Amino acid sequence: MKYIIAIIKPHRLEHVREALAAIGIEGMTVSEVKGHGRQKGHTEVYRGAEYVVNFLPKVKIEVATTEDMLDKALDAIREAAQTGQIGDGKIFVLPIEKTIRVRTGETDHDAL
Amino acid sequence: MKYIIAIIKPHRLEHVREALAAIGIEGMTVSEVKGHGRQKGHTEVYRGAEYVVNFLPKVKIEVATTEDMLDKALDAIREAAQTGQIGDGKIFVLPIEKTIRVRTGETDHDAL
Amino acid sequence: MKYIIAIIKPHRLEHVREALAAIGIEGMTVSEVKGHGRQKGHTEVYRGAEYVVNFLPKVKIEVATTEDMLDKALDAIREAAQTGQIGDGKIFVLPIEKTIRVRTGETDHDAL
Amino acid sequence: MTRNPFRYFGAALAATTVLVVGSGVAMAEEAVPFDTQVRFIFNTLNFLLMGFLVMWMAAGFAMLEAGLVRSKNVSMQLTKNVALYSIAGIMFWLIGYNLMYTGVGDGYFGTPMPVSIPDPAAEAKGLSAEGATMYAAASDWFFQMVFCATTASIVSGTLAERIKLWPFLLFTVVLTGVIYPIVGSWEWGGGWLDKEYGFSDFAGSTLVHSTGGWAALAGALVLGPRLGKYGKDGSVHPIPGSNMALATLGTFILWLGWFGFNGGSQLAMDSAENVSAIARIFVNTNAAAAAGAVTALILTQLVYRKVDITMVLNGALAGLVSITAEPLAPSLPWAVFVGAIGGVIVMVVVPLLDKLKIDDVVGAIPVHLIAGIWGTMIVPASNSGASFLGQFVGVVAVGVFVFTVSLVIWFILKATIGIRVSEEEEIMGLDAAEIGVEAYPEFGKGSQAI
Amino acid sequence: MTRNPFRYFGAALAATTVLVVGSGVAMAEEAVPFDTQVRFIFNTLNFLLMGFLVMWMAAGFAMLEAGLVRSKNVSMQLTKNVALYSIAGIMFWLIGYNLMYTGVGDGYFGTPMPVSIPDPAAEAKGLSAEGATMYAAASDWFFQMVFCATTASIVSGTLAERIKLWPFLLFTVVLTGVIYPIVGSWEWGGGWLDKEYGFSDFAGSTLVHSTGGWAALAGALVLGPRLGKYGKDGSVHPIPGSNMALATLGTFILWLGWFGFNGGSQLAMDSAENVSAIARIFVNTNAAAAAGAVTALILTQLVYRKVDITMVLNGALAGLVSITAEPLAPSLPWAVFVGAIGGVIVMVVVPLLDKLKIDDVVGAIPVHLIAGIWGTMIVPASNSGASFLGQFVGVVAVGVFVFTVSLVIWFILKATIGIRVSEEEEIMGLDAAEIGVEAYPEFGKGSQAI
Amino acid sequence: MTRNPFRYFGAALAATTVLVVGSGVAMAEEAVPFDTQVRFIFNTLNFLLMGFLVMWMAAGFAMLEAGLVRSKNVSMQLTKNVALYSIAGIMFWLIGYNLMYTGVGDGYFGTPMPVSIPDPAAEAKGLSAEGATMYAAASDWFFQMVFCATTASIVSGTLAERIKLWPFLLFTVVLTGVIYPIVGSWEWGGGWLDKEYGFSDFAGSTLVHSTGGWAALAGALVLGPRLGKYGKDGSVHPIPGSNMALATLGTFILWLGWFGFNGGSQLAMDSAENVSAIARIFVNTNAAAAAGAVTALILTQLVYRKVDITMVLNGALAGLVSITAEPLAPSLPWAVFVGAIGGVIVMVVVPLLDKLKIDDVVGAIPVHLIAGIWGTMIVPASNSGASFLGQFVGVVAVGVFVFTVSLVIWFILKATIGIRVSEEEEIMGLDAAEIGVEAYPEFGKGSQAI
Ligand SMILES: Nc1ncnc2c1ncn2[C@@H]1O[C@H](COP(=O)(O)OP(=O)(O)O)[C@@H](O)[C@H]1O
Ligand SMILES: Nc1ncnc2c1ncn2[C@@H]1O[C@H](COP(=O)(O)OP(=O)(O)O)[C@@H](O)[C@H]1O
Ligand SMILES: Nc1ncnc2c1ncn2[C@@H]1O[C@H](COP(=O)(O)OP(=O)(O)O)[C@@H](O)[C@H]1O
Repeated sequence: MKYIIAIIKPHRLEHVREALAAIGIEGMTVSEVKGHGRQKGHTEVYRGAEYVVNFLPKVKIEVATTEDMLDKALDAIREAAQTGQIGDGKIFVLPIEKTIRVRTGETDHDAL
Repeated sequence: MKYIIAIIKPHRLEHVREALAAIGIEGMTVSEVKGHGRQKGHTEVYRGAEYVVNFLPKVKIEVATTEDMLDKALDAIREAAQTGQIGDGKIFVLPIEKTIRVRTGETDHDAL
Repeated sequence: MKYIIAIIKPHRLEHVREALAAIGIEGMTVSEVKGHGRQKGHTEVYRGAEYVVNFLPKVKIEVATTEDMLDKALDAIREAAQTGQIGDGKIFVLPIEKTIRVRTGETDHDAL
Repeated sequence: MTRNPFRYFGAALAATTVLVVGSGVAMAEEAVPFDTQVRFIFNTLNFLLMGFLVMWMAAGFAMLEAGLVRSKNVSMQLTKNVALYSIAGIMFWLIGYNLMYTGVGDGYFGTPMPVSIPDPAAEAKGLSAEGATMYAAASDWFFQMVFCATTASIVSGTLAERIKLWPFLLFTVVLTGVIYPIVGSWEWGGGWLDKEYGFSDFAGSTLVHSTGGWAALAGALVLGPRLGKYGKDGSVHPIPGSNMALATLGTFILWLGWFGFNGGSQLAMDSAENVSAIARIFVNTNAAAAAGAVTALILTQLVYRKVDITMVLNGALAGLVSITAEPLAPSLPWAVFVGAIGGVIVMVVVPLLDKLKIDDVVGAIPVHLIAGIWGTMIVPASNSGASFLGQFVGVVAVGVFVFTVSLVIWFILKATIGIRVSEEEEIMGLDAAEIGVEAYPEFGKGSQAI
Repeated sequence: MTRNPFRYFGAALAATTVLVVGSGVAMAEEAVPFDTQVRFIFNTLNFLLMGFLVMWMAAGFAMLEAGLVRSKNVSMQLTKNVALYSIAGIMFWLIGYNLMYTGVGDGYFGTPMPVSIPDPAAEAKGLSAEGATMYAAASDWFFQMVFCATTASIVSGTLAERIKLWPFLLFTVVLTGVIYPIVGSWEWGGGWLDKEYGFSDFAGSTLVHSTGGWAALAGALVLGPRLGKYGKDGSVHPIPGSNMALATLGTFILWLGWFGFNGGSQLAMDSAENVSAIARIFVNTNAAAAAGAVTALILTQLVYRKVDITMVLNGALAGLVSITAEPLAPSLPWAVFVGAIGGVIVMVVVPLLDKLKIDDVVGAIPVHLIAGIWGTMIVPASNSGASFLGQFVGVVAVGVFVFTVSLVIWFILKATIGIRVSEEEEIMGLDAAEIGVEAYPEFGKGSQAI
Repeated sequence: MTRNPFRYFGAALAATTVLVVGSGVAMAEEAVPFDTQVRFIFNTLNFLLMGFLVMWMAAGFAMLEAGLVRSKNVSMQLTKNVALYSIAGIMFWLIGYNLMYTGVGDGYFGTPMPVSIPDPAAEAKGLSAEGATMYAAASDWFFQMVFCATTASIVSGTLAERIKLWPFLLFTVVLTGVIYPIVGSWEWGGGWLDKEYGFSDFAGSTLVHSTGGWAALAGALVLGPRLGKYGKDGSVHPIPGSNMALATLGTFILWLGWFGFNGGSQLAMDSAENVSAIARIFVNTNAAAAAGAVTALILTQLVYRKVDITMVLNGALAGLVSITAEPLAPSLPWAVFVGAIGGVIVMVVVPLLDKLKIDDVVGAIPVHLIAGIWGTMIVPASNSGASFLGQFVGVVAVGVFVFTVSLVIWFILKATIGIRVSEEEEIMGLDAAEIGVEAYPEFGKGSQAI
């Protein structure tokens, strides 16, 4: 099983959710994060003094998935999240050693 | 060392913290997340128009632990988080390659 | 590729960002989290009744990096985040199997 | 209808003519002397001015309560406050006012029937008649109505975060249409408490605040505490309010409104003595509030080593409630003393209620009920017209009546439609369960926060 | 300048002397009788008192709108509200007031020129002259100005979350300096609508509220809906407001201010009849608001199974707008009825606009435009001085004029400097795009939230 | 005590009788002529009405400051504002008022002793005596007290986010009990500044606003800037305020309250001239605020390419402070000019203070101190009764006195109990360190946010 961590632009979340649903993936966990990277922060003025906003709002999506679904999932996310503009984000895939469903105690494949 | 990521219902957090403390695990990091899965979101009406709330509030608990404590920790979390209702959440176990305590620079086992 | 997860004190974030920038690492994702560990929460009184604040505000930094940069990155984070006081936090290193840049579809090394 | 600078000019001239002519020959019998009109204007203005300040207290309660509940219950709390003010306005028209004031004699209640507002021209003309009231009936109704609404506001805070909307509103219907008017008739309506016991409650420490407080206490007992507030071991788990800025704003609004509440209760502003009395009431009211706040400030620092802002806010309000039974007679230092004890009451009663496992979310019971009793009982110390016995009878009578009737109504509501949301709904929050509109959807656990 | 307790003593004495002497021999020609002065004081006080209540409505609109937009657009909404109130104050001085009131005759507009405020001593002295106005000119200007500002406030809510700041402010300049004054001149300025049709609009259901509403509607059509509000399939995607506590606070402020809005529109308080009328207006105003709120409360529960607090707030406001055309004549039950229909209007029109894909962020069109029309058309039912035809002509004339002119101006603005932010800016939020100061930087997606 | 519609009827009749009879034979010596009473009522009403508007400014400062600090310091800021208003109320009773107004002669201060409020009946009766003051003493005290509280409010904003609670409150005790009353005695108490220099400060640009500003400046210098505000390289790191909705609400409250602040400072409303003056003051006050806001709006756009809402709010307030020294004499365009310069001052002084590393969290120094000086110095341009020299002496005298005394007190506090929280506490936030109640526990870093 794989753990997909995708950092995307906030307004693409709905697209990504739909794209994943389209290939049968419903389960996911999302959170508000701040990103820093190539996409530069902007300079603001507050009460006459400048400051740089270094971190931009992003959304992090976490999806645990089986190996066989992995590539489909990655493609779905990438396509749905892409705007072509800098700052579109990254997708990381990490290995999962074990998965458990809290409600039933089922593990791994059955737990999703 | 293993990295446990548990997605649970928010009001179970206190139980889980106590359950982990009972087996000697104090260290953990938690955050607010939103979950999507089998548990369906609800339909709301705002100013006469319906909308679906797709993502439900969940809490994510992250615990780094040693191999020997892993199963105990998983059981503790699962039991404490379980309500038996849909949406109780998932537990994922990922491998950790290195752990460092920032304050002292100790690593791995000593870092916890 | 490695996935660094660092839990640090919130007011050290700016130092860490600068330290990473100094060694050429710009990309990172951060989020607000709550931590529990050796550093004890404090007891508060609200309307005449005591309660314990168990979870303290921390910041989580996530950095995907190449193997060759790993040690430098870990050192940079550790040094910048360290105050020497209890509760300085932890750094965890997890393996990454794949990295994708959403905008271009580039993978792994090129995706950073 | 024109509204330009010259429109009024004509009217003014015309009126002047009437008055001038009126003091002449032909129309002499009709014309109301200008001095009489001035007195009528001042008294009516007093009711309108002080009345809108008291109306504004509805916003104060709304903000205070919205600030002291958790964010998942804020929309509900706001809805209840808008609704209860609206309901009070309707019920006090439909039956409340006349139940309180018409045909009470020296008895126990008046005649429940709708109020009708006289035609201004007729009312003005009637001023020359003997025994004419010297203020506009509409202004009196308005002033009395906002007091009725205040009573209902008190209840809503105590029962927050677990009561269902509609049973609460049904209770409000009864409270504003029946319970408060009946209690009010005993004293302000000239009923038995006034006639037989010389009970003295200038602006309503007992009639308004304790009445609200007793109804709230009855509700809290029937409803039970919020989930998780009290541990099985007797431990108390505080549930911090979500927004101290709103709570403070609410308190400032109430403080401001209280000048109208107490000052307007002089009921007349048409003589130097009356307006001087109103001014003195303003000063005493402010002094008591300040003393209550400072007392709670110092005591929380001494006892808890930190200043609890919610207790300071409660302290100010308890000071205000304490002085409400007699804001005119006290000297300034006495007003400070009366208010300061209000602050002490908050410090003592808030933890006491927790020991009794009575869950009062915003502290309405110490602030309105207990400080209301204190304020009423201490009246004889500054006002020789009041007696300790009379005050005691009033406090007890109101307590027994309001508490009993409220208890019965809460039980009936519980037994029929139920008064408490399900455990699941309580955890999820009343906003999602009953209102469907989150107060802060983009913050914290809000549905738009991603 | 001294201000101690004895300072005034001298002045008072002096004044007394003048008056006493004035009624004597030598100065007889100069002295203004005290009764005349009292009338002048009451009328001026009416404008000042009611005026500051209406001024306070500016804060009400600001809070209501800040609560009903998303957090990323809150600073913008606040900025617009502070700015529009300021601009109204300047434009209504520069040209608006005189365009509305000076030299209208029975025509279509007056003379656009700056207002100048008379010297108090001269004005007071002039009171003895025949035909003197019986209130301070400055107080009248103040009272009229805050009405002008209200009109502008209405527009800002509808167009929220997508309009650029400066085009909005330019429109405000025209609205407060030209459009509103012209419409006002027709009726309150004594122009054709007043003279020829006996149009009756006591406090401005049409002249203020519908005017604002028509301007908002024109803007909404030219501007288009917010991104993502309407799906291509005709679906409606609600965009929840960020802060219900602010929205409720804003509504309470407006409710309070409305006593000044309607009560002050009696324009005089110098007789028993006038103040009695004001009192009656207070009661009717409150009744209509309460009825609007309760109606929306009940209807949302019945129709949607949950109570939508934003609709309840809109319901109260629609009740207020409905009664504004005639708050004096109705009996209390009739006021309840008029207000309740306001609540129904909100329930019907809010979803209707969505069907028409007209994106009205805060519900200003149902509340101000449609309820304003309703309130105006129903006047003849309680006020026999008004005719159905006259009301109809007024409603249509105002509608055609304001809507057309607004449309033209919005189009000109669109074609020249553009009125809408870019898609990217809309997604990012107007605060980041144009204000540069986030409303809540530490919460949600705020830049300081890490 | 009855309160029913018929209660007053009796009293009214009785009073009428007294008055009628009083103008007859037997009681002639006792009766106060009704006209005198009317004057007394109007003047007292002026103080009460305008006084409650100024009291409301306490809420305005609280909201403004709560909005401009970070969320971790909001409860502290709110606590300070409630506490300082309460303390001002107590200190101005205990010693302040008489220190300011009693026995000042043409000297430097009066007699510090508690105020006592006269009995209304006695005060009313005394009206027939020669030299009687023509307003209720209590109303005067109330009006003066809220001015004193305003002075203290100004200090709290500048020193936010790093000062300890108790030293701040101790300073407030001295400021409201001693410093402000002494300065006030020089001018409003009829002391040397008034007598010898004809200093003119209608409503307190210098006496209230600059006094607060100087005390704040001294505090800021002794206290030092917030951690992280200024880099070692001279860079400035802005620290955005947490809630622009509250800051805007606070500004609207202050704007509203200022009508009372300036209007009430006419000190009398008992003649056509006085009320006309009050009306003119309302108009000028509003114009200056509007001009200050619009100026800052335009300038921030031009200079920074975005409109900074905090500067617009500061601009409105600076406009208000600027016109406060002379809100009556200016023509409307002159009021606009005076206010607009207030807006310019904000634009210039805010960054200037940062260059000097003086950390003024809310901009109180530009708004209250510098605009206060500007407003005072420009008085002679519209009021020929004032001289440039007299104004200069007043500004300098107040500045030297308040700044020096404040500096000494701040140093004493620093040397004894310390005035600044530890670095650790400052990072953690003052709410956790000293109040123990978070303002927004469920949002952002709040302890209940999980
Ligand atoms: N090395 C990294 N580790 C973790 N997150 C990263 C890393 N690099 C970028 N990110 C995340 O991806 C987001 C987008 O990256 P950025 O370099 O700005 O643009 P792009 O995705 O177009 O290359 C960042 O805001 C950050 O949240
Ligand atoms: N594949 C997944 N990857 C990541 N998180 C998931 C996944 N599936 C579920 N979750 C998380 O677990 C929560 C509960 O899952 P759900 O399917 O609703 O119920 P259950 O846990 O009872 O199976 C979701 O809200 C989501 O946060
Ligand atoms: N086992 C763990 N798993 C995940 N996070 C941990 C773990 N232990 C500690 N943390 C995080 O690190 C933070 C600091 O840890 P703590 O034990 O308090 O101090 P120190 O870092 O000085 O050892 C905690 O607040 C928590 O967020």
